[in-house]
Amino acid sequence: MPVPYDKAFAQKLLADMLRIRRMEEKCAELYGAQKIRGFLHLYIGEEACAVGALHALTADDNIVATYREHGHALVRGVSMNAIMAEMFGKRAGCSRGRGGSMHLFDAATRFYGGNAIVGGGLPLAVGFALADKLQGKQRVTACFFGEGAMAEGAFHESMNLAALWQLPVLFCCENNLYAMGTALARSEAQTDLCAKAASYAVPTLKADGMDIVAVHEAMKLAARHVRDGLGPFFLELQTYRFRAHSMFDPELYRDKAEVEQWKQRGPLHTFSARLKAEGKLTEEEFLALDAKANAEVQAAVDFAEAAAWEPVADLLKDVHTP
Amino acid sequence: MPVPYDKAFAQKLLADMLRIRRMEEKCAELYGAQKIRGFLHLYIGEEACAVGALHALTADDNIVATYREHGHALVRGVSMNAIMAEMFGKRAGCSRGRGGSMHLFDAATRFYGGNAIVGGGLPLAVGFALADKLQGKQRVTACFFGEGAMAEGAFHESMNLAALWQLPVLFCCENNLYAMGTALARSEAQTDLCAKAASYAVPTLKADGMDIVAVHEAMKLAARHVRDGLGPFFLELQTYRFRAHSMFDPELYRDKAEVEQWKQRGPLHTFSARLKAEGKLTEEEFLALDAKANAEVQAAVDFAEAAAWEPVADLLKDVHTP
Amino acid sequence: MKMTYREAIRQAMHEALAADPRVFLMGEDVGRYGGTYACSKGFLEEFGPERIRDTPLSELGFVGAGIGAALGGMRPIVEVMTVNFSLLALDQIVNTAAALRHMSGGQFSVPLVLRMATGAGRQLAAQHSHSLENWYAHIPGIKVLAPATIADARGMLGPALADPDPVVIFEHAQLYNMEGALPDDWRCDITTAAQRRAGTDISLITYGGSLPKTLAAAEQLAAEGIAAEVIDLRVLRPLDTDTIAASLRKTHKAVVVDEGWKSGSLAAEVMARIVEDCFFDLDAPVARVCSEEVPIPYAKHMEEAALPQAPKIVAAVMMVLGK
Amino acid sequence: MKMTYREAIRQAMHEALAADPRVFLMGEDVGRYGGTYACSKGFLEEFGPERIRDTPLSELGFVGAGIGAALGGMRPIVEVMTVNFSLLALDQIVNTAAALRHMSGGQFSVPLVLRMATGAGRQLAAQHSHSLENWYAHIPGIKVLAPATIADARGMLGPALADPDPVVIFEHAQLYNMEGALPDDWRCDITTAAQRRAGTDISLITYGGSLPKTLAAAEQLAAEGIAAEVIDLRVLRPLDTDTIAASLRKTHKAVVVDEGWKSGSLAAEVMARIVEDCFFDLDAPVARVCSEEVPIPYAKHMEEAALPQAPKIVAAVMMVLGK
Ligand SMILES: Cc1ncc(C[n+]2csc(CCOP(=O)(O)OP(=O)(O)O)c2C)c(N)n1
Ligand SMILES: Cc1ncc(C[n+]2csc(CCOP(=O)(O)OP(=O)(O)O)c2C)c(N)n1
Ligand SMILES: [Mg+2]
Ligand SMILES: [Mg+2]
Repeated sequence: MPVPYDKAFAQKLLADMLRIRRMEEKCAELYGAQKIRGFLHLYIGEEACAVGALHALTADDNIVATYREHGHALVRGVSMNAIMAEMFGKRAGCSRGRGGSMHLFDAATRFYGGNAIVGGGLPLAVGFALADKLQGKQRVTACFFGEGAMAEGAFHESMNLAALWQLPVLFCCENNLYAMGTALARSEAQTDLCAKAASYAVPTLKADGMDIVAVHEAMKLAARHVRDGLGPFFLELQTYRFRAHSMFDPELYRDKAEVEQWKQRGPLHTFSARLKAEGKLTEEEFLALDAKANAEVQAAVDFAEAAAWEPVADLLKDVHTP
Repeated sequence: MPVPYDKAFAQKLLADMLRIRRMEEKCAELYGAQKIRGFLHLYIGEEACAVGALHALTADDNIVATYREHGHALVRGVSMNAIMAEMFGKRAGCSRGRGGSMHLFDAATRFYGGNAIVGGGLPLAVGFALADKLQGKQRVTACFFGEGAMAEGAFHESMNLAALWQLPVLFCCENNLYAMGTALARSEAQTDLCAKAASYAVPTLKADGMDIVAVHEAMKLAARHVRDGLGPFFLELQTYRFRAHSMFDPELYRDKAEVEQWKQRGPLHTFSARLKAEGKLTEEEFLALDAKANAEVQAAVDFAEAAAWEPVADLLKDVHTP
Repeated sequence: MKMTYREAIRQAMHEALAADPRVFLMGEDVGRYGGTYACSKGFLEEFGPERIRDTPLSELGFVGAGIGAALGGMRPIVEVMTVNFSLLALDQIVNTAAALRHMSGGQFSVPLVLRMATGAGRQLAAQHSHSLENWYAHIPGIKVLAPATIADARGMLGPALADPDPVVIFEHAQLYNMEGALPDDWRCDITTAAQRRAGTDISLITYGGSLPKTLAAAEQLAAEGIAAEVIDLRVLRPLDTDTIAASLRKTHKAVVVDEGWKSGSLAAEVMARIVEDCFFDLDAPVARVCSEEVPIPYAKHMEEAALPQAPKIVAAVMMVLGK
Repeated sequence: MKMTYREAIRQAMHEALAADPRVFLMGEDVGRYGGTYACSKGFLEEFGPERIRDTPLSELGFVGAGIGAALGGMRPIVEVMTVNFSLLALDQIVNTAAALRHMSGGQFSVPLVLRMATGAGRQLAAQHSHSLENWYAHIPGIKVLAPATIADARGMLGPALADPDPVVIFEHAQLYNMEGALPDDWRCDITTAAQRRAGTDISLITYGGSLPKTLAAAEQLAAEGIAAEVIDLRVLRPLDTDTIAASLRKTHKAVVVDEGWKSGSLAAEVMARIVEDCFFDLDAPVARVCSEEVPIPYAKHMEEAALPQAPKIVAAVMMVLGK
């Protein structure tokens, strides 16, 4: 199937995936250099999910994500400068350095985190949707979470509430087959996640999370359903993380060969190959996009480096609303 | 369908239902007289469930129940004296007066409560079954809970663990259509509870909880499955409570007519009518069973009345194992 | 006007629901059942099922949904039937409601009001008799209230809803039937402790369900010529240390009464504050009357023995006074 | 023999698993991943997946399953990755594990060991940096341990498993890499506090991850001629008040150091015990150094400012000593 987008949009999707990839590669490097600390969960390999999905939403929609959310924040429109500064712990960070990698937040783009308790974002998303329903707003709340979260009670309670009250929540499961070192089959009795979700009387759809076109089309469909007031929707994106769970993970639980196999399906090179084959991208254009991404990354690092630390005297600020 | 049991067993089932009924009627009276305090959740109307189900188990099986567990305790073999004394708060009570109506426990009959947090017994049941599996024991752990509990995260996590690890748990849902004042359709997006349970890849069965034969046969089948090492099983018993949720409930949420309709299907009179029609019970026999039940109740009340209070000096006893 | 504590709570909610369309009430059996403690009886008929929202048994889920709804522009009152069941929702309260503003660098406030019944005394046994106020009072980012009078039951909800941050209100289950006069000036702050009885010989510091017991003890002490001052903390987080200190500077002695289990109790925190702020004002060690360290037993005499009671308070005062 | 705290934990678990077939380890990523903190690396291969049991993300479920398994004749070690996630399991811990023996009238004991990492200091921000030891220390029916040395990391698990009742072990996340000598006599009780440094001028009372900071402060104080005694509580419930009191009777002054947030901290409880038991021995108000009342921030300098540190301890000592 040819890519059903014009050149400009197709290249936009590719560019966003590149921006995430280059940003995170740099983050990994900066982690080694101890510029970034704490937990750092890279999204490398999964870029098609956030990019394909978020481009199917409008600026007025709500986004709730996890600790593996750099990509989502960036595509949503949080500036790379603010993200990088956050990871550096600087005051110019999108959470003023209070949150770090796991807690990116941005009111302007309705980006509600950055939630580091697995499953913790789901009840929140239900609440956003409830508020919208009560206020008669036609907004979608998209909630991203990993397949590991589906074993948590929070998933169950949230799905049921959303379905029972027919709330406009788009549950978007990024199934990368592992929760830290725990493979899906060792965490779920029912490994068909859509079958599991369907038991809440919610419509479901699976899509190939390595294929940005599949993701984007599925997400458009899901978002339309939710926006039309037809109740919640469950979308499973089948994907894979190429890197370790976090920077502490020795990756004892999976074969290098398995990782290599998935890398063959890497969203960046498969999509750019497709675009090239269809005449929607030249090698020069690709290199230009990549250079632009790298330049953005370098600028963000420079920005973060130069940014000021918050004074210690402000420690107790924002525990409460002034 | 004729009752597939010989006269002795059929009458035993009837007798046990009568014992529960008479005991609980007396409890309601004693609550009015302030002999019993705290919460008192009557099982009246649901007797076929506990009696039919527990007679399908062996003495070596484990039972985990809820706060609506007087009937289960009694049929399991806890003496009515000990139950009544418990409700009086006396030292001779099956939980030494520490537990009351909601916390009947009995080590001798492997009766593990008496759990007053909705859904709280389910993880416990999973643990018993895990211990049995690890120790190579062919035991069934039967866990009773209401349909309201199925909305709790604890239900979800427990079903998944039991199914994932193929543990010998018999999940027995007593679906009496209400959780306090909340009707099933206002608590579950999916009101077909078996469909819900099936999403954990667990076999399921529904039975008419007002028909003791249906309950007993279904439970035998379920118990056999679990005992044979085929993993967990989910059994739904469709029933109804004739009384208020607890002694504080003004019952604003349901029609008197609905209650009256269900009473037509009351397990005591329908089963005794059937037995009479089949020549397995005479009116005299019924009256004798009833008289026996009433005598047992009276003896239990006398026992509880006469029993001693635990001395206050023992207050701190059994916080820890000596 | 005479009314019950329950009725005061009900009126406060009614006023809020009538005044502000952003306010809604959500929780188990708040609607058709009329509220476990009948605090919302008749609301469903008046405000409809969207605003008086019965929830399934899903404490974690609906408390989290309350947080999300608060972020989304509403002013939810979430009723967690009792503190006992709130254990299931603590993650959302601690890790989201309380932390969100800070961890987002001040971008989001969570104007959520959580109400729950607390405490023992009704023979509900170990799983239904918790007093975990001090757990909540430990969490930065939330405020914790304990109305112990008709006026506070009536008055605290308004400022709690007006507060841009999460507020937890503990209603002691034994107080719902308490009857008393609602003063004309029931409007109140949610920042200060209150002197409920003036005295010069010793300060009795308490809150919530223990206030009536403490006042009873003060009455008995008065009969023996001992003038006890009674301080009702009212606000458990942040603690109004000034009011405590002012009392101590007058009496130089104190007994703290708290239904929480002794170890790790809020009483300990009050004692620590006294040591920090008024050590040199003290004429005697501060004592505390708390629950015994035992899961609350069902039997009436045992439950009574486990909880703070007026005679125990009187005895503690006598001990502190060396009598 | 020199080893890390992590290795000491590992050896203790290894010994238990090898010695008793009833012992098994269960938790998120204890098996194939090797343990989040690598405390069970290699165990899966050695003991197999039945006894080294990876669980799904279901804290409430698998903690409850651990309780059931304990009742069913096993001796489970349940690892809840960190105290932060244990919030999801508190209901099972409080309402079942801790209460069951009492509410069944003494029929059932729950021989469960719960291990979890605790504490901040690694820039993990608000949701991953809790120190809720005092919440646990508030619950009758459980015992709470905080190994702060290599010896205790090695020695506490044995008696915890031998205990017929639930025992919660807090391992401070910043200690896992700590290296030190394992003494020959690493076997220990789980009932007493320990003097980690003798001194006569002031008692510094602490536990867990704050012990190294407190010892560092004592070292600095020594350089200024102040002899601080350092008491490691070790057992947070029940508190060994005797050891605290013995120290106070010698030094007459104390500073309590506790990574918990100040209000409602374990430090407050220690202060209350001192007031109750040693008031007349005190020469000065007891002070405490706790975490600031703020969700722990990510940025390193802010996190450091939020937590107890040796200079703050030294400053508190100086204040108490009036210097
Ligand atoms: C409640 C809770 N338990 C445990 C953890 C530790 N933890 C962080 S990420 C993770 C795995 C989550 O897997 P999944 O949901 O599949 O998301 P992924 O990391 O694969 O994107 C675990 C166990 C946590 N953060 N929260
Ligand atoms: C976690 C929790 N939340 C709320 C309650 C209060 N409560 C007690 S029973 C009950 C209804 C339970 O309904 P169901 O599970 O259907 O059992 P039934 O009472 O109908 O037998 C509720 C809400 C509780 N005990 N535990
Ligand atoms: Mg995953
Ligand atoms: Mg029910």
